Amino acid sequence: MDLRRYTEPFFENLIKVCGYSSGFVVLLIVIFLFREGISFFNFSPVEKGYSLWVHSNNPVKKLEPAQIKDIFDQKITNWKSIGGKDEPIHLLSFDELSQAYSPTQLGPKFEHLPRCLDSFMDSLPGTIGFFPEAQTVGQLKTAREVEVDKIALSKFLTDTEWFPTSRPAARMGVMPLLLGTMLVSFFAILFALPLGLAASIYLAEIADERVRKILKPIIELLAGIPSVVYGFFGLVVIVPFVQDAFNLPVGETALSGSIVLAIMALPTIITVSEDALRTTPRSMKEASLALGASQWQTIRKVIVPYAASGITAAAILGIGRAIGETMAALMVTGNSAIMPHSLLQPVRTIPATIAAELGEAPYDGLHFKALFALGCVLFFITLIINLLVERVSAKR
Amino acid sequence: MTHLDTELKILKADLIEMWQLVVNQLEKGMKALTNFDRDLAEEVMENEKRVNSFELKVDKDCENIFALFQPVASDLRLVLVALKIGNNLERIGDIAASVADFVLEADTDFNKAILEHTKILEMYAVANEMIADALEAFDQEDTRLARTIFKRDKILDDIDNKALDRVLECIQNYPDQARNSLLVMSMMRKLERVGDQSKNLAEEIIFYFEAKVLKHKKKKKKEGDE
Amino acid sequence: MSNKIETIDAHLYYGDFHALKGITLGIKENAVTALIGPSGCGKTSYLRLFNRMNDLIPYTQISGQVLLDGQNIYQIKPAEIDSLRRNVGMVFQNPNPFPKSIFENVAYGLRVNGIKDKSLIEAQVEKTLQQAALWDEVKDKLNQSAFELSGGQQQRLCIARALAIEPTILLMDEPASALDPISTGKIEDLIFELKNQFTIVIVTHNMQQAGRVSDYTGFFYLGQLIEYGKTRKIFTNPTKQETENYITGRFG
Amino acid sequence: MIFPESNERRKKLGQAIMFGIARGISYGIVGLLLLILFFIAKQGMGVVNWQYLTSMPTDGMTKGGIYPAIVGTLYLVGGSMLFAFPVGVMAGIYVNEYAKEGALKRFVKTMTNNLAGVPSIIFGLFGMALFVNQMGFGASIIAGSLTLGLLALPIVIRTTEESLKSVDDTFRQASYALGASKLYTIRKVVLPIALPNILTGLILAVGRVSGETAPILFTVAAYFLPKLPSSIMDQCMALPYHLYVISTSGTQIEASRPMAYGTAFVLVAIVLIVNIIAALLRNYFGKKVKMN
Repeated sequence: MDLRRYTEPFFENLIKVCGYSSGFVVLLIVIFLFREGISFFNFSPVEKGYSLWVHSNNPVKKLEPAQIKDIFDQKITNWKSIGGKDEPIHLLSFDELSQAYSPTQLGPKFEHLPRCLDSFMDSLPGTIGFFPEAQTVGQLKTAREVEVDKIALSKFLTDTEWFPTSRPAARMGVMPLLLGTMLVSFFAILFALPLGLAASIYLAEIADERVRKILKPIIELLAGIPSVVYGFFGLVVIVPFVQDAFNLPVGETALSGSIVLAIMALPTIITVSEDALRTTPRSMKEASLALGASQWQTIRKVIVPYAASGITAAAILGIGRAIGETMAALMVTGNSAIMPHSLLQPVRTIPATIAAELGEAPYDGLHFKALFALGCVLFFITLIINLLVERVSAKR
Repeated sequence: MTHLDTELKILKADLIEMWQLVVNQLEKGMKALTNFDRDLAEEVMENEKRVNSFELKVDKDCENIFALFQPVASDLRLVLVALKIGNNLERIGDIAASVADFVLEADTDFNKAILEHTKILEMYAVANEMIADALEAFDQEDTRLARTIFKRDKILDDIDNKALDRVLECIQNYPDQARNSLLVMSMMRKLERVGDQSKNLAEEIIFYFEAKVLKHKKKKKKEGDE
Repeated sequence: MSNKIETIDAHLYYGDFHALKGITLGIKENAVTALIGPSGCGKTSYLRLFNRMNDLIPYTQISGQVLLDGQNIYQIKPAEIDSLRRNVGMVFQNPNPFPKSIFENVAYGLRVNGIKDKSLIEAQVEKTLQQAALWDEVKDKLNQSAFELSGGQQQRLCIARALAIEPTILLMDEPASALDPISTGKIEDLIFELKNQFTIVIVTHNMQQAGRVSDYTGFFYLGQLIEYGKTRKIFTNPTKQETENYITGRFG
Repeated sequence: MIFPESNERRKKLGQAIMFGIARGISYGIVGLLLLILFFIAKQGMGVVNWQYLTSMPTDGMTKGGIYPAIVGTLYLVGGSMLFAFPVGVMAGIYVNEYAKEGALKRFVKTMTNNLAGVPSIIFGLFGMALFVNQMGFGASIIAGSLTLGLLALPIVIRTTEESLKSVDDTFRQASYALGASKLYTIRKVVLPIALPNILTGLILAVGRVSGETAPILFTVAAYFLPKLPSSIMDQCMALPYHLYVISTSGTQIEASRPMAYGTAFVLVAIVLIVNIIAALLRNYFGKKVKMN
């Protein structure tokens, strides 16, 4: 009895601490996600340990990641187009350097590399070179290091290219992934909402109790199947089907993703909107019938409008699920991080990108951080959606 | 206008109609006495049935309003007052009828001198006026007028107190009118009661409009309480 | 006055539950008939016979006759049920306007029954809102949501909604039980006004209300009609002891 | 008022058509589900036998069994529940029994809802940042279990809360009236009544956790590991991840298809069994726990 004086407050405090656990976890998620995600914006997009060099007379002092990529892809071939002199750009590779200078000139451990670089730059002022920092730093006379812009948040959010591993400078724009996610999710809901609504109307208002008791658990079961199984099913059934139906080179497309995600969103939409439809007061239905309306007119004109906020919540919730869905999207959308133009083309969603690339990204590197930044974007989207759902369903 | 208002309006109208009938009865009785108009006296007797049925109607109205509408506050007081006023009016109606009955019992005309000497006509007039004023006070919501009724009852009492002596004097002076004199005496005893009934009416009217209970209070207080 | 509705030995079962045990009663035309009785006595079930609302509850069985203008409404074709319901307006316990504008609430019955003429609908909406003594309060905000009205206004809107399709009968299932006394008074006055044009049947467990608004009263108890008669009679001198006990509150 | 006669027919016809469509769609959706189940069952049934369930994968995962994946999933489910169940139940008790109505309770509930809505890949990222790197567990069973536990937490909290809410208040008042303390009342009166429903929620959480892939991608899952884990600091295989790798990134995707069907079938079977157990529990105790 006496012992309880000490144990009770202890357990009550423990319960209290656990009560805040969900809030605590959300906080932790935010902290860790954003700590990693934000540090991304302090990183240079140039590969770690490397620098870009140009002739010290070259007026171009700063380059953007996009420009660097274009230069090395030889889309930009003249300094003039990026604010320099009218001079062709010469890309100096390590191979070229080792052909122009003998191994003795370079030194056995490349200790004379700076001198060679300087003399090469003198002979060809339009040169741009990409070399490890360790062997060049502080010893160059003619060549000068180019400053490279860090990837700004606005750039990150609006850039339309996602080449996280391209050298010498990575391009990391969320746009293609974001649009891919939106495209797949939007069409998933476009497919799922009418079907789900029809099914929820059937279950809530039309089906008799016996039929409902059979159908409802089956539909709820649909929600329990792991997403990887849906992904697998999509891979072996829907992907070939889409490929054949539209005569495509590959079946892994946004459309396949939308179809699989639609199937996955159905149980959520059906369950939530059925609950919403069921909240319609019986007397309101009867009032409509008493005015001579048919059952269908009552459903269309009274019950559905009454449940509108619940149905909206169902749709938003469905979109949220689709946006956050990882495995199924990863397995059937084709994973091509380009700006989507059509439904019949491979796309890549944000969660799929994280899942596919995190394993390959070097720990704590630029790419690694970029994926956390992507995670932040995804977290924000789902947070907004969750708050929206709460807002919508609290109304009325 | 609510349903209850309609019902109350009907009740009030019934009551006023009954009241006017009773005033009318008294006036006709007085006329019958003065003119020794037996037909008129008969008419008063006949009309007494109407007064009685009016009382039943008012009672029924009140019962329905109580049962169906559960009146409160001034509505409640009106129904309560209507019940009692109906009752009082019925008694006044009875008095009017019995006065008429006494007129019919006389075999000869009433000698004018007797009527003068006993002051029965004065008494009759005051009583009539009290009932009529009470009606006006009720209809016009005039509680000041209602309060004047208490004073006037004293006039009736004074006349009534001297009635016995005066009737005796009449019998001595006009032995042939001895029977009529005694009838006049009986009438005066009845008319004195009209004063009491009028006081009750005044009390009910004041209760209705002011929600003040004046029953069983000292006379001074009733009159001064304005 | 003639009978607008008549039931002859009407029985109603919900599954095994015998809810109405042979009710024979005539409802007078253009008068207010109140049905009173304790909860579960069958008064609401009886009311719902008249527009076949009980059909909506599963496992319901009905026997006996329910005559509306002399026609047995349980022998009409299923297709005629909608038009039966058009002829019988209904107002419910809780104000239940549709999630639409004030105007659309009243216009609803017209629209679902195929009236498309805009000016006709507008005229009818105004007329019925006038009838329901609501027009002056809402004429400037017809397009606002009906939910923005007060409870009492909502209930009058529901009455207007029922009146819009011009029924001859108005069924009211405890129309004021969810309202404050002022709103209740307004609804009762409205019933008083409307009884010249409609045959009104009102279910209420508020006996005083039955007394105030009705011309005839039927007392139900345990699925049976114990007593029926003029309201004045029932409330001043009921014939049956059960009625006396109920209306005096000495019940059970 | 005159109502057009034609309207009646149109009403009836419209209703018949729309009801038909709604019924068709509903049966279609259910049919689709049954099709998925049937398809996976048909393809997987031939592969799954005792041998398949109890042997190591061989020949580049085109032959052999899925024994280590099953064991790994069992470890992960067990580990995650070991964390999520006590914490979640206590959090549920806090929300329903202790927290006072107001901003704080609303905040806790909002956070629980938000946590439930966080995509599973975010849990994966978070688990990697916190457990794998920050806390130095590396990719291990403990890191994976904790990550999955966090994912299951809101499910357990919500079920517990709902179950406690359905316990009639009179039980509590009766206990207080006898002088019992709050905690004693919860422990001896409220929890025993709510327990079946809480257990149902637990079982459904188990079903959910056993199928999750994204959170374990970087926290524990091993691509191929033909031995059983020897400690909680080891990596392990897991069924959903196994299905993912052999159906997408193996070297011989076509050859390992039968293995994939078998794995998918096992996963579906787990979900079915879990749902059936939950349904039986619900029926047995007669109260429904609301899940989503």
